[in-house]
Amino acid sequence: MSENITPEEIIKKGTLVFEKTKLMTDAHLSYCPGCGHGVAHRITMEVLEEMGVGDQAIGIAPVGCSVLAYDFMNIDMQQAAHGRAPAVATGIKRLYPEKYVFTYQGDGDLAAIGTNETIHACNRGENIVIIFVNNGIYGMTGGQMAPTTLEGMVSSTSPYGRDLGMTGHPIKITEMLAMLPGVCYATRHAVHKPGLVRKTKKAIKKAFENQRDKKGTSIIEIVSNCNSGWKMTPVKSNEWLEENMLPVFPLGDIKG
Amino acid sequence: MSENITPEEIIKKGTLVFEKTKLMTDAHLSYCPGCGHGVAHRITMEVLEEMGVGDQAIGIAPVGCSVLAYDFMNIDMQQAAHGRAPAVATGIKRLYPEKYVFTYQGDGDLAAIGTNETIHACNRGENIVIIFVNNGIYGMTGGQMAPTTLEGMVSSTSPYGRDLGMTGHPIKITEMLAMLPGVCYATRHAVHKPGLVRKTKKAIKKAFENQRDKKGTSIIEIVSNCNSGWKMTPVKSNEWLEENMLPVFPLGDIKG
Amino acid sequence: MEEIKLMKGNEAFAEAVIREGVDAYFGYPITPQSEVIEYLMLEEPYKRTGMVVLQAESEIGAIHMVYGAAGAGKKAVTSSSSPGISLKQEGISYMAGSELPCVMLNVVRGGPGLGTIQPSQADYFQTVKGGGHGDYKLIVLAPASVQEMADFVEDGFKMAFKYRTPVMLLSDGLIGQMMEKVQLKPQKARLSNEEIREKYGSWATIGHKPEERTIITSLELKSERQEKHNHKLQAKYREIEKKEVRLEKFNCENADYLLVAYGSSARICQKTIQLGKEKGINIGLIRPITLWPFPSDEINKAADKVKGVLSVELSAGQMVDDVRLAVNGKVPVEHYGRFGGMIHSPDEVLEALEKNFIK
Amino acid sequence: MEEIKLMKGNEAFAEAVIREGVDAYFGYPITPQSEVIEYLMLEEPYKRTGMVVLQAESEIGAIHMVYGAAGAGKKAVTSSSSPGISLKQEGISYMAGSELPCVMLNVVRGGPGLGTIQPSQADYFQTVKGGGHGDYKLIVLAPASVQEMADFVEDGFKMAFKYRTPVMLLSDGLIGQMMEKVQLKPQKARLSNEEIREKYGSWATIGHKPEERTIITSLELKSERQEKHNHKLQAKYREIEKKEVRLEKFNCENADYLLVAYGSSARICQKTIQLGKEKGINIGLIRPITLWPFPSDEINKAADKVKGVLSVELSAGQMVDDVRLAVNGKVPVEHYGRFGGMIHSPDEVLEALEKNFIK
Amino acid sequence: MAKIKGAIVVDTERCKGCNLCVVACPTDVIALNKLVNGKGFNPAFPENHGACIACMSCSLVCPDMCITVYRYKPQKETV
Amino acid sequence: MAKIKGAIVVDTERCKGCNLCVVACPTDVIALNKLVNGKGFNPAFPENHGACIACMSCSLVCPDMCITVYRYKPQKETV
Amino acid sequence: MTEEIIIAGFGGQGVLSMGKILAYSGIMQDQEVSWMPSYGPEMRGGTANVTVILSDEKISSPVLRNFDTAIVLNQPSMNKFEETVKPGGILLYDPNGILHPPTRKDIRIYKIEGALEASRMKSSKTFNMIVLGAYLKINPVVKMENVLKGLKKSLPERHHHLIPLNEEAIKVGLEKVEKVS
Amino acid sequence: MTEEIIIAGFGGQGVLSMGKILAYSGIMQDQEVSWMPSYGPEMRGGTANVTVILSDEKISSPVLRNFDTAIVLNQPSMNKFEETVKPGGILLYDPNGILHPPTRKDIRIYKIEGALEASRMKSSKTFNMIVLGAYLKINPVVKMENVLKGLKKSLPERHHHLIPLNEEAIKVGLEKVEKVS
Ligand SMILES: Cc1ncc(C[n+]2csc(CCOP(=O)(O)OP(=O)(O)O)c2C)c(N)n1
Ligand SMILES: Cc1ncc(C[n+]2csc(CCOP(=O)(O)OP(=O)(O)O)c2C)c(N)n1
Ligand code: SF4
Ligand code: SF4
Ligand code: SF4
Ligand code: SF4
Ligand code: SF4
Ligand code: SF4
Ligand SMILES: [Mg+2]
Ligand SMILES: [Mg+2]
Repeated sequence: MSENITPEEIIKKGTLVFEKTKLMTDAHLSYCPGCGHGVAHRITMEVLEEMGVGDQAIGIAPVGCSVLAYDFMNIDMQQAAHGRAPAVATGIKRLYPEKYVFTYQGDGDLAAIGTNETIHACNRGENIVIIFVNNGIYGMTGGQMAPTTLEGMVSSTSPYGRDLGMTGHPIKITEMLAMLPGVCYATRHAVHKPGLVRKTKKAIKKAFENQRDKKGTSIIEIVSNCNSGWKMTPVKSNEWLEENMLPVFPLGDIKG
Repeated sequence: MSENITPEEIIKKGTLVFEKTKLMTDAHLSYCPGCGHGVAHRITMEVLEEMGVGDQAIGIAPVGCSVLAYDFMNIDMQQAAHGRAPAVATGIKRLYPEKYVFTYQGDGDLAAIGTNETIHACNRGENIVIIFVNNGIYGMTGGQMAPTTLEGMVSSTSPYGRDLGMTGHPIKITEMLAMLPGVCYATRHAVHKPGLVRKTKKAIKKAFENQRDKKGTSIIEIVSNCNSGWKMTPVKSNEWLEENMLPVFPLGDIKG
Repeated sequence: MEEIKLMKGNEAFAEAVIREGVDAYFGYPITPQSEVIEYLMLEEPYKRTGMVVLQAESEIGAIHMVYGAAGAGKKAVTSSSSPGISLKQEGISYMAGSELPCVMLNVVRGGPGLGTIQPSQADYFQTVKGGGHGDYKLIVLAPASVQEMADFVEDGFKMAFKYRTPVMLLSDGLIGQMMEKVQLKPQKARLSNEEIREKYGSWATIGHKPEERTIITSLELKSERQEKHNHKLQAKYREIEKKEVRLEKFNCENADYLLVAYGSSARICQKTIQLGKEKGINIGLIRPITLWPFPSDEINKAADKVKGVLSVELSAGQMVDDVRLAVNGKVPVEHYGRFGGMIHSPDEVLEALEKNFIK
Repeated sequence: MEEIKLMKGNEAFAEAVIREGVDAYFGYPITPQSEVIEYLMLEEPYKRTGMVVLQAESEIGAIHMVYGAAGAGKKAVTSSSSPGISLKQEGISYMAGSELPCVMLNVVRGGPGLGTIQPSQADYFQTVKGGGHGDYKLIVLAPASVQEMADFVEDGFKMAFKYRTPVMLLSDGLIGQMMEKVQLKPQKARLSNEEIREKYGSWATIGHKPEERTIITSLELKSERQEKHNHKLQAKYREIEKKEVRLEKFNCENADYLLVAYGSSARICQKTIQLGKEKGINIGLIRPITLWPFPSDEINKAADKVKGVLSVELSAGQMVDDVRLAVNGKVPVEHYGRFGGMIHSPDEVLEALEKNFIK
Repeated sequence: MAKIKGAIVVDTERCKGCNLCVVACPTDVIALNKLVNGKGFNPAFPENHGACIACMSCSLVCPDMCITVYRYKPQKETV
Repeated sequence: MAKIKGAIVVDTERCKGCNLCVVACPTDVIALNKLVNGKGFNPAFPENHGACIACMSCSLVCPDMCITVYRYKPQKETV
Repeated sequence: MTEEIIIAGFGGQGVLSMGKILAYSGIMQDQEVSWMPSYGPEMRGGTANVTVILSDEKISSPVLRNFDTAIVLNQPSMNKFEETVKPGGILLYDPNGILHPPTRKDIRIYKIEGALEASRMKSSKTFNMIVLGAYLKINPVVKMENVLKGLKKSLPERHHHLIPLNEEAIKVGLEKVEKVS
Repeated sequence: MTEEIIIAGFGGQGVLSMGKILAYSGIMQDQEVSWMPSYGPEMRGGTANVTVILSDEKISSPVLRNFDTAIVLNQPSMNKFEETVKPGGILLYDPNGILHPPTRKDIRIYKIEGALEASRMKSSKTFNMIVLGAYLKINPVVKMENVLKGLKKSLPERHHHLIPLNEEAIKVGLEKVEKVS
């Protein structure tokens, strides 16, 4: 069948088909092993690289595990106060309508403390991209309950499982945002399997193209894991995600 | 035909069919002539009186023209910071689950600065009633644009008419809230005609009954006028409301 | 008295909150104080005492839930750390203006901005001078041990209800995160709604007939009346200044130099006194326990007998203003302190003292 | 120079903002300063200069929009009144921590809480000492006339960009609402994006290649580095204290008594000087124009020649702390002022002076 | 059939002359007074009182709770 | 048909041994090393390198961007 | 010369703009001026008033307790401001709606039938200019030419066609003002 | 007597709970104790350490720069804490993963093959107790009976069945600790 070429030879002679994008720095990510933030970072930067607009992009890091996104995304970035990234993005984008402005936010940041800023940026149809990493928990502060925490799910502030009667249902904020005319694109994805990573990247690309074409707000929700917060191995947490998160937060386009 | 009785005699001999409820104080309302807040106040108090729970009710006044609601509603009341009434109500209701707790809020209060508190109280399904008076403007501060201001509508901060491209569409917050499982009842009404007043009162009654029956959050949106802010006579403003507000904010039950 | 336990400051605070018979805790997670709500959730106080524990959507949500509960005569608590406390400033000003009692905890971290999560005392100005708008004061208690993180809950509520005013415990990441021995008070019963009606029914919104109804508000559009209300607040503050000053003195009798330090810095300074002794330098320490009301009189008196006063804080110099105001020019007053999350060591303090006043 | 106009303080501020070539205004309505955004909207500066004017969803939204714009090297402005400013405290601390330039306006009303919409100076502590968390300072300019409401926009931006630090104009309902003559500067051009890249590209997030990229942040998890950052801030603050103090003196040469007052209170006190003359009492007035950096040295010097110093504020006594710190015990320092929205009259001030130091 | 008759009492000092009751009244009972009240408003009054049918429309829409309504149902009636 | 072959290079110092690439690889190329790296993790390595088909699954799911993938498509092939 | 004036009435009577025209007139003759309104939640039943100061010197406090002149246009304002007129000062009022006329003996009291004259002129908008005319008759603090210049300045361009009407209204006021005591 | 100890290693090695047991043991023999952890964003690659002080007197500062004893369980901690041991003090370390063993001459250095012994005991959870045992052999700051009491106190009731295993681990540590220099 095929010629008997060694891996070493392939590395020398073959085509390079995948390597770290230059729009990610060389710094080692500060995330826990297997944390989905890494993939979400990478594909966002890959999209900007492929569009050739890395030097025209301004990213907003949230407060959450990805607060240090600016250490890893090799572009201009601002660190926003907890929940306020969409307001910060508004401030930038209104003054630089030609730049590519995006926020990168967790579920605590976007759907708890930052709900107001999120909704009103979307309602104004700010021409920005929101990358929303929903891991159903406050990762950075040690695994407290988020508004997106599932029913019965254990967290450090729901140690006996989230009780809907006491704290309400996991909020489907992306569905709510999709109702707003200012939002041109709302979609939910995941990054724990190769195929899903490819799809998510496509969605991110579409979002930035929307921005280029001045269509309004695009929101990409990425359902992700938090191994530390969920207290599972990375592999286990991805299985758990598939079985438990996805039924509540089904993947696919919600709008646009 | 009927006997020839004078009005004076009717007043003496007839049945009293309408008078100011005792749950409104005797103080003259501080609202502008014809302002819908007065009717909304009155029917809320009438419901509490009819249910016989005035002395078990705790109301939350917002920041807005109805900030002084506590001067007029003859029950225990707290004045909440701008937008925070649902949080204040949460604090009370969680500790007095048997009391009747409600917020009374304007559109600036509920749908601009207070969006976060509103959404999360509703998402938790706080067992409270929210009376939401949407007059499409910031009345108290002199008629600035609200998130609910209509397209092209003139306000002191949209002097050439609201420009959707610049400030987004009028937000339909009640529809958004209706998506939340914690909300058991979401409905939109008006009070500028006698029949509508009757219907709105019924809705308010249903809302308080929901609270009694521990069903979750009920929200009654009342589309109302702001003669001062709109710079129209009361009669004209009610006509304008009918023609312009209602197509965007159609009356009727949204949920429950 | 109960048995001795080993607890974190944050946990001791949380346990003391339950035992105080507090009705509700509302909070939002933030390092280095998330253990407060985590401990409460784990302990299920709603089973132990019926206490409500709710994770709010934000710090702003939390403070206004406290406002609601306090306005209804309940004992309510919130806690946070620096950025979260900044967000609560409007609410705190409202609580002070509406004269509502509550106990709040700030486990301070280094700022400004997102800063660092390490210990700091750089929120002194915000807490003691006025982070929110308008003329108001918070009673500020500064615990210096895990034991005090527990004890000041009761002390705080006593004052909060006596004066109908919010009380802040100003702690920091060091006191919040460290474990020490702590002896907890026995469980107090929560007040029943009838007891609340009895005690606070005259002002709290607990449901009344129209004739007796109560209103919680800080609004007064008529300036004459607003001024009157402000005078009432000021009179209350003068009374608190007269009655509630608390401090601790160490080695003050024959000291040549005086350190003034609170909370974790005061602990470090105690070791400096020892180091000083070893070097033949006689150092006293005044530790304000109440940062407001500030122990100005005692510091003023102490200043008569020393050659210099050093305000030692984990900040770029904030309390030093109050120390200077107290000393009023009698002797030089200087500031020393590491900040931005760094903690000075006892010998660094000694060195600073020597540099400022001796060498 | 342009022709003389009659304008409200708030309007003069807004017009000066346009003429300064400001890039963006973000704000949320609140009395007594809603005229700022109303004037801007009416003037359509997006047509005049391309300036962005956006009504935010809240004060918190507004300050973080300013953060974003400032972080991208733009001149951004926000304004509010007391409760709204309290809500901005976290954002302000972030701006200081991230070293971002901007000009903010607080048209103070009476507090605490919802208070009253009438003029007040009770946000001095919040503004000057630190409303937000952490060790930071705002440059604070206190306009005392409609003219200064306009002029300080330019002055503020000069300092804001020179030191990369937020600047606050501390005004009040009186200055904001009154009309006076004002002479406006001619229109400045807004900086082009190229000019911004040239001037601020080294720190502003305006889109860069990876090698040159810029980051705006106030986070530094390593305490050593956070402390270093704090030292950098403190060094900047020392420099500002050295270079930027501004004040105005009235009748100070041979005065027996000294008033210290800022903003609207300083205007009232000018009339008190006249009233004093009529009674044979020789009164001087120092009006701090910068509240931080505070004119401590000048006040200290002036204190050598007088028998007493009265700090006259529309508050229960806040700036008086800084006056006392400046005087450092040389002569008695007292406070006088109406508050809660009330305004003292010149004769009330005179009376207070007599009561404190003469009778 | 017994035709219901009605009468209203307007608290003229509360009234702000907004005219809403005037517009709401199906039988044109109400008008605004030419004279102003203590607040400077032209208050409503039952100009055409006899036409009142106690439908309460006026009182329902009155934001200031100025109107009290009485109803009279004749006891006996020839059909 | 020319069967595509592949090879990967793992940056073992970046690797956190999360095992996601191991699970993602359709041809079981990757395993975790028994020895820890400088960060204390057991890094991934191509244990069964010859099986690699350059599908990039591993590199796509690797959160730490440790894996570089090369592809080789034989030029000539007997059908 | 310093003239300290309070103008007070209902919202909608043109109190603030009358003050503004006065202030602008002062500017036209190179005086220092200040204009300080009462402000509050819109409408909701209060009175509106404005303090105007015209002076040859720099104005210190724009807020005053006592006035050289009070122009009073409704009863609540009468109740509040009659007593604030300095002895020897001026009180000018429109008797329409005034139930309790002023009683002080130590001040000069004038009246102007502003509402009446305005309705005669068939334009309620002229009301405040009639009152202004009355005031200028009693106390010509600003020259008529400067008033006209002030008018022009304070009116937006698109309203300049109304200037003649306003001028006429001022003249009516000049003529119709009456001394009461 | 005052003993100031730093225990440092990777998160997950049981550093904090080892400190806690030590502190509880001190309490059992009526000492003053303090336990001060490093704290930071969870995981994300840092080391964990805790300062434990046992003293017969009241403890002033819980934060120290120098220690009587350093118990070091990984290389980064070795880099950081070797130099913080007071002259004459103790450095105890687990050589597993240590590339650069300590070099100081003025302190007493011991090692314990904690990881190795734990894997021999077939329970990685015993690791920290083995190290604790080693430390107590070198410096018996707390009596064994108090350690057992401390263990009991610091473990939640539902884990009390693990006490015998822990006891055994401590004994292993007592036996296996070796003096290096
Ligand atoms: C005002 C404020 N409140 C709270 C915090 C503490 N805090 C930091 S991150 C975080 C939650 C992060 O959760 P999420 O947004 O879901 O991000 P993740 O870490 O899960 O990616 C919180 C509450 C803060 N830094 N600032
Ligand atoms: C924190 C804060 N921001 C702003 C304000 C000013 N303010 C008072 S009422 C109001 C808007 C009220 O509008 P709405 O809620 O629609 O009530 P309405 O007056 O129309 O009934 C605003 C912005 C305030 N008091 N507090
Ligand atoms: S704590 Fe959770 S979200 Fe944060 S880096 Fe670790 S796994 Fe990822
Ligand atoms: S301003 Fe508008 S909302 Fe407020 S009282 Fe007047 S009419 Fe009603
Ligand atoms: S009750 Fe009906 S008929 Fe009678 S006045 Fe009122 S609206 Fe008219
Ligand atoms: S509706 Fe009420 S306030 Fe309006 S005119 Fe009629 S009676 Fe008067
Ligand atoms: S490229 Fe595909 S086949 Fe090759 S190692 Fe990676 S996942 Fe396995
Ligand atoms: S996915 Fe990446 S980090 Fe995880 S084991 Fe594989 S190479 Fe290592
Ligand atoms: Mg999360
Ligand atoms: Mg409104």
